Amino acid sequence: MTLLEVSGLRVTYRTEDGPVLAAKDVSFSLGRGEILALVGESGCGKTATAMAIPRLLDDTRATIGGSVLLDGVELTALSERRMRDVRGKDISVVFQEPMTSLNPAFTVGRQIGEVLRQHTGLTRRQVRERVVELLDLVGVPDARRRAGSYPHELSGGMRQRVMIATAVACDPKVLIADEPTTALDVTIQAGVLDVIRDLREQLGTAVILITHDLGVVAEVADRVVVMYSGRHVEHSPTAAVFDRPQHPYTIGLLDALPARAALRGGRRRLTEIPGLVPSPATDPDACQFAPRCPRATAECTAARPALTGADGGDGHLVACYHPGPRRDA
Amino acid sequence: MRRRTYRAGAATAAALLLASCSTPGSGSAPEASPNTLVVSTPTEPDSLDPTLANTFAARLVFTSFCEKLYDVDSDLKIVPQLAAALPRVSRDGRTMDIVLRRGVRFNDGTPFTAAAVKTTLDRDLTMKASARAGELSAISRVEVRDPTTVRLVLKHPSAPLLAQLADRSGLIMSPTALKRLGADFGTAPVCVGPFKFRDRVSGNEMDFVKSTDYYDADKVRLNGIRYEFITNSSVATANLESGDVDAAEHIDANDAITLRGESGTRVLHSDTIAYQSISINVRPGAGTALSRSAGLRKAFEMSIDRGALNTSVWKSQNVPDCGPLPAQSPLRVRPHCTPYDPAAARALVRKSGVRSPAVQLMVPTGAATQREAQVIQSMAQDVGFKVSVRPIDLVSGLDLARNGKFDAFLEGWSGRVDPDGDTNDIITTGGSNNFSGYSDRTVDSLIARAAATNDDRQRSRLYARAVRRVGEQRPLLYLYHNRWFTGTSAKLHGVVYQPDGIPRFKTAHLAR
Amino acid sequence: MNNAALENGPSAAADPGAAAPEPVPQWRRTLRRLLRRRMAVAGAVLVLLFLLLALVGPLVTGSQTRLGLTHLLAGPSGAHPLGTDDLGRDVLARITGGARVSLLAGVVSTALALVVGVPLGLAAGYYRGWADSVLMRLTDLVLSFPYLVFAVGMAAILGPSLRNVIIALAVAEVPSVVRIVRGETLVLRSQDFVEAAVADGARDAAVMWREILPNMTNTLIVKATVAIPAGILGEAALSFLGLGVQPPQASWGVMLTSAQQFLSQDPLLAVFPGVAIALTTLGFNLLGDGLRDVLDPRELL
Amino acid sequence: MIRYLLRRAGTAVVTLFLASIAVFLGVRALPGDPATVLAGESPTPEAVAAIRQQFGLDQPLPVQYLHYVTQALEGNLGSSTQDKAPVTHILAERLPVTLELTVLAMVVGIAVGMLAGIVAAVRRGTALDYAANAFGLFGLSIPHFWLGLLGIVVFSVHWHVLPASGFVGFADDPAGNLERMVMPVLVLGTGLAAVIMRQTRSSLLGQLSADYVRTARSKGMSGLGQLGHALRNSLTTVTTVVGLQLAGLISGAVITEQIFVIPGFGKLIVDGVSSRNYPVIQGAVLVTVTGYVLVNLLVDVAYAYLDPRLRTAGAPE
Repeated sequence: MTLLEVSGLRVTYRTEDGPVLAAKDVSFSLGRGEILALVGESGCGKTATAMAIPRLLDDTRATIGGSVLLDGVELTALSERRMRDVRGKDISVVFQEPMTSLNPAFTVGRQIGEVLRQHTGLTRRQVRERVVELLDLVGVPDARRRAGSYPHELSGGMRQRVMIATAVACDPKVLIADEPTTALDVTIQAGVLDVIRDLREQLGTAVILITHDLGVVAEVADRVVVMYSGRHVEHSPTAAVFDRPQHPYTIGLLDALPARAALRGGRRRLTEIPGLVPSPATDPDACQFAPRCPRATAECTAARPALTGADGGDGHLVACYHPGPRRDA
Repeated sequence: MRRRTYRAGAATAAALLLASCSTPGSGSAPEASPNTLVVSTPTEPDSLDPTLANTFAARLVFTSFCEKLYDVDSDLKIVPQLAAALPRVSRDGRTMDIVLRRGVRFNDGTPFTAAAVKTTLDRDLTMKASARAGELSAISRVEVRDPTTVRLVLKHPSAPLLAQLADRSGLIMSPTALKRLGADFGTAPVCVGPFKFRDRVSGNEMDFVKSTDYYDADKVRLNGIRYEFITNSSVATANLESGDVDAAEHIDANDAITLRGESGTRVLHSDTIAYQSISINVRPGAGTALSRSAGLRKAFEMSIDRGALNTSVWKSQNVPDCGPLPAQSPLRVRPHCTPYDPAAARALVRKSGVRSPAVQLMVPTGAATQREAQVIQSMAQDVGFKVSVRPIDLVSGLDLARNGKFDAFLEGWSGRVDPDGDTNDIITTGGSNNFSGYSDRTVDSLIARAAATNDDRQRSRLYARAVRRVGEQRPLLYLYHNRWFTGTSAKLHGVVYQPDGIPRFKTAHLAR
Repeated sequence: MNNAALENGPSAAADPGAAAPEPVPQWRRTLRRLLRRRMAVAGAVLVLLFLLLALVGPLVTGSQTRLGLTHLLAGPSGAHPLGTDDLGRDVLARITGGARVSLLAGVVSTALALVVGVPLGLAAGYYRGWADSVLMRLTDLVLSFPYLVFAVGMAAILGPSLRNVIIALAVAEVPSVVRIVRGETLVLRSQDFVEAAVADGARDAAVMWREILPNMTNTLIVKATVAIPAGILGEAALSFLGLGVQPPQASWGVMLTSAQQFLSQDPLLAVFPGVAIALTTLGFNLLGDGLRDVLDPRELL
Repeated sequence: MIRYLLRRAGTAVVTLFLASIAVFLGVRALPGDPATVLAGESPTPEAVAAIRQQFGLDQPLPVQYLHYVTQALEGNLGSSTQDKAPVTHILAERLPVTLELTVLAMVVGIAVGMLAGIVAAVRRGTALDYAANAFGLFGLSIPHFWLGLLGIVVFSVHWHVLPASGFVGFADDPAGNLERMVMPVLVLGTGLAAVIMRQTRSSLLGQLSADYVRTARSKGMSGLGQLGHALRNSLTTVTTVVGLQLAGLISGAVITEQIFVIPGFGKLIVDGVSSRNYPVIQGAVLVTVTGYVLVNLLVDVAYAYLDPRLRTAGAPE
């Protein structure tokens, strides 16, 4: 049975200039120990979708629709009180900015211990020991001393490891990582990704990885969901999305990568996807990529394409009337 | 009027006027023992050492614990207190024999003798920074004729000396206490008096308790007196109404009127010897419009309606006058007053050739005086003067006045029993309180001759001529004599309120 | 593995919907956001009223100094809409006269404090080192002196007057101006554009004046909207203690002092000046809050 | 940490030293001096000179200053020119009065201010927030001496609930003391509470939207837990504001003492200036400055404790 079943997830924000639809009917599932990547440009709703699962959005302005089943439990129906028992225990989160995501006034050890005190009955001494273990687990050198230091005394990479240690402290079922490496130097990124992969191996923690970096996807993710303007446009195993991208938008994304362009030889200007991302306030019954899609036909603007199985099988789905690999020369 | 003591606070005008305020009256300071009179006075006395004391506030407190050789009655006549009778003065006026009361003891039980009087007077004459030396300057030496008679040998006949012995120079100190405390006598003073000093909390209050050694102890019906220092008259009135104090000395006119309307309180008043005046700088180099032209000074005086000033600012409580001597003074001759005549004043101003002559009226800070200054300002401006009011911190004002750095100064004098005290040193050349820098040989000689004779008829004629001359030259404009008020609780009886503005509580008692 | 062009998204072809508006000048945008804040508008109205009262008022109402010895402490009447004070003067005239005094006290003392405080703050923040610590000690010293004691002393030396009150208030305000400007300068000093100006060989004064100062105008504006009401309250307090304005000129503080003596006979006398002070300072505070929100770059939507 | 505090203590001493010079010279700049006051109603030049000599005022200024400082260091602040009582004794009597007023006002100010600030921030946009804001504006705009006046008119004149003035030692009559302290403390505390409320609200709002609070929420912390995180960080800005406000509190106390006739430091200094009582003015102002400097040191210590970045990365100067 799949660990996490998200179906028809809708997230709308109330703003002064009218409602903004951050996520529109997003559905996907996550198996135990599986790493799923949510990919898309900035503002495509990937973070909103992920954060809606543990309901970490701003309650005063965001409303969440659709269903989120975790091990058969419908999270959207839980009261805020009950939800608090899920956050940090069953679902935990690692944020993008390690510099500001830790409280500067408390020691690192105390902030990790906090989640343990919240959800487990461990004594103070046991919590201290567990914290040291966790720091070792995520690769923080000299863990016992580091536990007593303050966030500003650690490097960006170290802080992200502390965040991860905090997230996995209670051995959660799902870890949501919101662009965990974006704020780090390239050299440090690899280290953090290794940690996430090792955790999946050792603890069997399922991970939802939010990123706009296809390189990260290729390296760590098992499956991929490509999002465009709040909608999922393509689901596929990682390998399949790179070898046989079905949705024109996915194809456009991949073509824009300089490395791949070089593979195809010749010195040419990098291809780009023409046009602008549509305004999030609109949700027409049409394929919102149509205006920028080389394959757009009347069909595309008439009705929204449903998510259908692509030819490669094994769960490769695409929401397009003219899916398929690149046809042009 | 030199009520220096009442302007102690530069920032006055603080609290409010309460209609009626019967708050649960727990005593304001630590619970006073029963049958102890709680009296509020506006300012805190400086030192309680008779030789050094200067402030009027000290005189208010001395009456309770330190009696004098002589005192003043309600008609300003000098009556014996520690002396048995008025002094016998030799025909040439150069010796004065004082016979003392018998069987009197100081509050420390030691006997009150002629030797004690000599010790006190010698100390007043010789001690460094003594405030009494000037007042007793006529004495060349003090002799003890016998245990109850003191002879004062004078350098020259001096009529005002007797009045001085009815003031602070008459306070007699216990020699044993003097030997014990020396210069610190003021911290624990011992004299002859209905009450004796018990304790002093600086800035807050002073406690006195009934003295068993006092010769008139049977007339004293209070167990003690506590003086509390409440600068603001309105607050003192409030405390009186709330029962926190039994008497409030020297309250403002409008507070007195409020109290009259109250059932639980009574108001005693006394037309005192103090007067309010405007000193005008007439020094040659003063460079002000008023200093250059006697005509303008006359116009300035004629622009002031003393009656209207009295009604608007003082609720017609004071006694308008244009001379220094109080109404009760036996030596007083009614001075010729310049009438209030704005038309004539305007003519004089035009005649002076100075277009809207400028006058800067310097005023010590204080709500009542500020209002008074503004009324004078508006009256003078009606006749063509351009008056600016300059409020100033009292000590700075006196400093500027003494150095002649002023134009007009609204400042009076707390007054003295003997006319010499109201004239000498004020209108005589070089006097320390002669702010205007007025110097007139005739006036100087008149005052000197008046001080040197004991013939009252001749003294009053001499003072009258001096006052008339000052009235013509106008270095000083007299406005009114002050009526002072003491509010008391309705239960308080037997308080004697003399024209020297000092209420006596010797025979006071609180009805149950 | 780099993440190339994906991050900034395609540009070029114009999206049909959004016609690029021509750039709106900064101050008009600030004004529009300010107007959206109801409280700030209320504040602005109150301040305008106060300015009107101060500038035009005295011309409209009668003389604030003419005495009316016949009708003391009279209640509101036709001739005297707000009644008369303890010397029969028209209270309305004195309120308008007082407004002018308060305006002067508030604005001039703030201006003076800025004129003195800004250069000192710039110097302290820019040069740091011994200059900084000397200035800091001086500001500490002035801050540690209760400004009232300073005012009492000055009133004793020079005689109480509006000029002395303004000086005393300005001196009391300088330390906080110095501290704020210094704080901003320290931050701005380490910014790249300042380093660049220094690298270009610009003289220190030029760097401070043209590079650093313009970047703290918002903070200074907000500081001014706080300092002006503080100045108004300060003047009223000092006049209340008899250290302020010379009679017969009226100041709200002086009016309160004289009203105090007649509280039981005519309580209204104490109400009008108090209300005038409160409304004026409220106006500035509301305006100040609005400006602070609008000018604060980090202001959330 | 210790090095940081020692440096601050050093600056405090310098400030105190500068203050002693400033008040020493300032007082002598006043026209007239104790001698002119004490020489009484008809001062003769000799009497004035004698008094001046008695107080050592005739000596050159540096000599007087050195004498004053050496005496002061030995705890002898000279004696009042008015009633010859030792200044230390007078200050000892008056200090508890002003201390009680300012400390109570501070406690009320901080308690009410922070509570209102927290409620306004947590319940942003609700009626509570508007009420707290209204209170803040009220506190800032109403001149506190007028507030005192109105208080007296209402509570003393009409309802006779509270005494209008005067002061009673707490030891002597606790009920009477507190009864007389209610209004002055409220009058003085309101302004402080308003400023602290606004500061707490704005800094807390900033902190509540910080990332680490979102992290706390993601760890399953309750609203209260998240508030704890945010509050801890906003305390630093609040403490600095409290430090700054305390200087104003002392001046405010002077006015409040004047209204309610409380024989505290304010009245002592104001009366001292009018009677040119050099030793008392110098003593009182120095104690006030010491008080201010001590408070600032406390604020620095609190600052360093609250913000760990200071402890390791040097002073926030």
